[in-house]
Amino acid sequence: MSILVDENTRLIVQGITGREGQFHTEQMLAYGTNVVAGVTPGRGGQSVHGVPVYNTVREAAEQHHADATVLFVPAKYTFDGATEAIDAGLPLVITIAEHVPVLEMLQLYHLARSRGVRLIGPNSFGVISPGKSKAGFMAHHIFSPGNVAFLSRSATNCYETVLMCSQVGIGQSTAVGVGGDMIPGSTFADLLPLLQDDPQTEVIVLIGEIGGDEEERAADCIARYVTKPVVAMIAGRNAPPERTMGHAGAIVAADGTGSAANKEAALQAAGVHIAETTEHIVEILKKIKR
Amino acid sequence: MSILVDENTRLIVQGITGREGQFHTEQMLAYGTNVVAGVTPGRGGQSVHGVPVYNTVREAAEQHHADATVLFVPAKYTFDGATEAIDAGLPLVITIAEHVPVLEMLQLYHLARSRGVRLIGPNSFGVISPGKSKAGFMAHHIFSPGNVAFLSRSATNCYETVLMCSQVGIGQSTAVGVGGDMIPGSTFADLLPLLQDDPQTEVIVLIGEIGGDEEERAADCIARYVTKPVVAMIAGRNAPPERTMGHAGAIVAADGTGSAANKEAALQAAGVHIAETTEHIVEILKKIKR
Amino acid sequence: MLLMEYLARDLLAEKNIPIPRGRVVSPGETPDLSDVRFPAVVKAQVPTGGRGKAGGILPVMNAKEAKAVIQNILGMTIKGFPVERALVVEKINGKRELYLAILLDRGRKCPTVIFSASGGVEIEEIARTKPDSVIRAEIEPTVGVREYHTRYLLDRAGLEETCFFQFHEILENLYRVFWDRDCLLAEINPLMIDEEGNLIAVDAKINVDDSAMTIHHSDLLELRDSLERDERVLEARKNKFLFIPVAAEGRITIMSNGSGMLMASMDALQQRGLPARSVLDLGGGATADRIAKGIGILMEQPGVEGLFANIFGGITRCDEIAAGVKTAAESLRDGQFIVLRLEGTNKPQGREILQSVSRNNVVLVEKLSEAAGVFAERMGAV
Amino acid sequence: MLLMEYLARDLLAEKNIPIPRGRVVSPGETPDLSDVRFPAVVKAQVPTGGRGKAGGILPVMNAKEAKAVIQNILGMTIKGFPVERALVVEKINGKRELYLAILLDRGRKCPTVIFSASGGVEIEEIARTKPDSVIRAEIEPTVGVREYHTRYLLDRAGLEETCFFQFHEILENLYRVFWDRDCLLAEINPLMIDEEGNLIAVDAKINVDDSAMTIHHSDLLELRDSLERDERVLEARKNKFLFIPVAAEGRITIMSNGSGMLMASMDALQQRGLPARSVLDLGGGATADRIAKGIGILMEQPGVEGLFANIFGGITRCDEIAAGVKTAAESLRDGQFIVLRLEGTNKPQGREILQSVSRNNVVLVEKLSEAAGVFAERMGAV
Repeated sequence: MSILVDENTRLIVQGITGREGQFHTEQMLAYGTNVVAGVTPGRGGQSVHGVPVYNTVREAAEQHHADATVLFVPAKYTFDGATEAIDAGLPLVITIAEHVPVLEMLQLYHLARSRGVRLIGPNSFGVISPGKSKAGFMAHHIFSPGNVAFLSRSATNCYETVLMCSQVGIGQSTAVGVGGDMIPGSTFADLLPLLQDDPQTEVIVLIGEIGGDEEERAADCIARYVTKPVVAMIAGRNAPPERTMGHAGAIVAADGTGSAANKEAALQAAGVHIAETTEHIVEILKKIKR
Repeated sequence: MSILVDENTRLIVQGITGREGQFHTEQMLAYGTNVVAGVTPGRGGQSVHGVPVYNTVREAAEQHHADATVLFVPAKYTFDGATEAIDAGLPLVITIAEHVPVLEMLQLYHLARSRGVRLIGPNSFGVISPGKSKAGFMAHHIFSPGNVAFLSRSATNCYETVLMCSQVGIGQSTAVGVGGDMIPGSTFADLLPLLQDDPQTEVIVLIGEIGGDEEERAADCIARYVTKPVVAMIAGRNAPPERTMGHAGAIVAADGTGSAANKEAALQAAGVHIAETTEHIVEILKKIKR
Repeated sequence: MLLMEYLARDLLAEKNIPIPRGRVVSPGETPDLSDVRFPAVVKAQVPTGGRGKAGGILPVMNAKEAKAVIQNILGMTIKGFPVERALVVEKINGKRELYLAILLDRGRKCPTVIFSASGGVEIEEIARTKPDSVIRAEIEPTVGVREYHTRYLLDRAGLEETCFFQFHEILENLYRVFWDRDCLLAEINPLMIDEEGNLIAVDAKINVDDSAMTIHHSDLLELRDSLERDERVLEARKNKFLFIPVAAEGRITIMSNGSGMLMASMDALQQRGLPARSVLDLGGGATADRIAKGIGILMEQPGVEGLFANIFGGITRCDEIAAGVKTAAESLRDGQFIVLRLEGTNKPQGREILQSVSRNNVVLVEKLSEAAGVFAERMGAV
Repeated sequence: MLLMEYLARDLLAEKNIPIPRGRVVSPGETPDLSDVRFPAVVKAQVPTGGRGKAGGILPVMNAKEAKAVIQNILGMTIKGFPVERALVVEKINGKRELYLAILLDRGRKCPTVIFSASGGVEIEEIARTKPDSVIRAEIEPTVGVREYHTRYLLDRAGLEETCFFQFHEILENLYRVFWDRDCLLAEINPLMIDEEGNLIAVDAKINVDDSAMTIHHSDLLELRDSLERDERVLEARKNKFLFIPVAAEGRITIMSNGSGMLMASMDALQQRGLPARSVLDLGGGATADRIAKGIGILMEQPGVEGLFANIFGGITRCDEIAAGVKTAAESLRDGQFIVLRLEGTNKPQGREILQSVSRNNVVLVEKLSEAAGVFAERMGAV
């Protein structure tokens, strides 16, 4: 099993003719991903590493029965690219770019939900199910197949942990970059039930950050639905405090929401193992696996 | 059982201080409906037939743990009233008024869905579960408790049929006025699965009309999910043909969608009993019940 | 309401969609054609299709010729509609005729674009014989028209590089017409590619949602009433009823408080060989005086003998109906009669009122089939 | 970007929200106060809170007094920020101070109104001690602000009949500021009810989403850069990096290609008693020359001894990083060093490039804990 992507995934790459699109299409193909088509407006008819390019997502999707897309397009085209993909009926849309305007993501978040589309990102490394398929730009050589699932707001911390895991023989079922933005297309709480139901996944690692309440909501979800062991780390204890949200920010954060301490307490109360560093995550995983 | 409303429903009446609101609140109370609160902006603190009135739906809902609302407000206030109710978190919103602008209904349709709200109407008599509760303006004395469920685009044709049924001892589980407008908040296909799952309902009656494709979609839904017997009537065989949708109308209706013949054929193919008149519905029901 | 061409043009122009230059001329008016370019076309403005075949669209070479043709066209009657306005527009020499419409898609609950690279009067035929040449694209109402819609439409139609930005702007603006004006349909046919490669909306058909018009577009509402020639429709509208003429040969009329029952009543009487002259939908919650008024509108039509008033009161109350029927019955012509079926809210109060109806021209029945019997008997139908 | 009061005022005025009349004065400028009504208030414009307590807000009775106070305030430094502008506004005599803000609610994924009938500088204290006095209402983004929001807010605050329509208009317009200007926060505090019963936005705080600013609001983008006084921030921005000053006493700096790893690196070194002077986020996909530039920005700071470059390449490639580090290493001051941790995409190519680094000031490590050890050893930390 694994979640979101696997060997059967038929992937479209939007922005396939760009610098990053070309490079990572090659990488994804090398990893074994079934990249069935690419899209770049005005480049229909060309091909990139043997992958046919179309002018529109709908045509690419219809011609190749695609069921997922990854957007290698700049932030300013993410809204258009994602709405096009949602409108074309693709059930999984993965956005990579950082600096997507927050209110555009807000609209995409609700649109995806109302259409029953799973939206991942933005500001995400994508999704990888090691040994099967990857849709994104993660350095795949550090991954190895196994039973630990990763959901991470940070790409780099996830890589860090995954590398150490692979080095000690702890493989991964699926790793999802939920992305570091204020409004992620899918949150920890959205994805946790999928992992709970995934037979391959035995342990779940959450890599969170200060700010927002995704970790608090994840804790709530774990307490209710998740019986598999969960390990979590919250980055940013020593980051300078955010002082840009005025009195309103202080009012809504009056209950402590958003701080590392609050997140860790909420997760701990839900039975989650709290790690202080990425190395600590690996130590805990070793104990659990033993 | 029954669906949508029953003896436990805690109902709000929006527009309770208006002519229709007052009259039908009295009627609903007389029928045994648990009308817990009313809403009319600027009339908070008053009461109507002993029901306390609030300025906002949210306050009424919070104070009385309401779980449904019926809007006795004019068409021009339906959009505001319905969004207020959806925003207040009420899971069932019933709109009565006719002549609600179609594009406003379009927005409400999608909003309700994205919020997980069941929206009934507009241009609907409401919902009645005979002997338990009613939320709407239907003449309740013609109804009697039983096992036949009604979904009707037309109020009057539904009454007609229900009256004849009650006279021959065929009672009703729930009757829902899905409403006669171009964009109903809930369609036949949305409600059929509820009836299929309702233990009290044994037979389902659909009263449709020419135009649109709700009956065709209902046929599709019935073929897939509904095992209970269904009887349907399509009103309007002899209505003058609609000639207002230009070439586009002809193009989209090129497959026959919207005509009485097409609807009947689709339903028949799904195993539905087709009635030609309301009296014919009753005859078929008698045979089924025998 | 379906807007005639000259009004539909105005709505397009309001949102900056290019249309041919032209002028509207009414009877008696001395047409000022100084800003019309020739050759031009004179087009009869009537609320029906097929005016070309009826001789209502004629080419003219100059102003003098135009004036003669205008006079001629303004004297015509097309499919029963007297021509009250003529539109003179410059003739567009096109390289290609496209078809572009935005329609309310009832099934999918969203606006949908319908596009074809083969527009013009034969579009329905083309859609039938070559369905693949008609391209559809849904518009997500919370997002609106985006460039990918245009790309998909042009790409699929094989017009990929044809005036992309012009087309996109027209699509965006047509969507603004559709949305801002609460349309059920906004259709441009043909959307012409002229000799310079520019797009221009040569003819248009727009249907505005009447409910929305009442609430949001008072300008169109006034227009609608100023254009309506049927006094009965206007009178009904004033009373918030819907009056629909049906069969010119009909000797009966039907009134009900909801379109479903109205349709069912029509069906039942039609089966007995009794087509309705016209029908009237009271809508919900009519009061006695308005009901009497509604009956008057139906029964004043010459040659109408009977009225079937089929009422099942929900929000409409039987006592109000009964009082209205009682009043109306006083004014019936000799030989006219009302068959009344009364059920629902406040039925006992209604029946009590009816007991005091003095003249013997109101027949009370209990159900639809019984009503049909009364009509068959009185009028010698099947 | 958090806008200072005088800019936030402009955005409110742009959407017709009433604000006190006033003028902005810069150093050296001869202030024209002819359209300022007195008594007035002179307010220092600094990108920080607490300026009242710091003496940055002073009342003045007339133009003469105002000019003297302006001179005085323009010479001040508040919490390290030199006052570059003074705002002179008419003093509003209010009957009551309200608090009104629209905030991006990250959890619920919608804009949320925060309202209190007790506004003013003590609002946070009030929120803490009387949480019920702070009222929240979500706004459905596809629908926007409706009258029921206003009704709920005023009703719950016990202000039901207080200037309903004025308040509603301000709420609608504040939402337009929030939405049209891509805000994370649009806050009016106090929203004053003046002696005539009119509402006026006496002070405002607006935070605009930087990502949206870059794409949609070039006017604000230019403004942001014109206001920034930290050359390093500007230089980093030019290269699309994010430079954040952290601890003035820090002797090391940190660079990474993602905020998560940056934070983890800070945490790890902080635990060893090594706070960072400043940190730099390369973002994704940086090229060699830009990377060298980024290292320069960090290392040119006086007193900085070491850089921890913690890179885990995904979309950022290790060969680009290595080439950048190699270039930057040439320009380091004596005694300065770089601890480089290099993983991910194209790692072998990166390591190959590093083998040719000539000077001995680049230490290659394999993991975070090892890096911390190198710093501890070299800098004598815990």
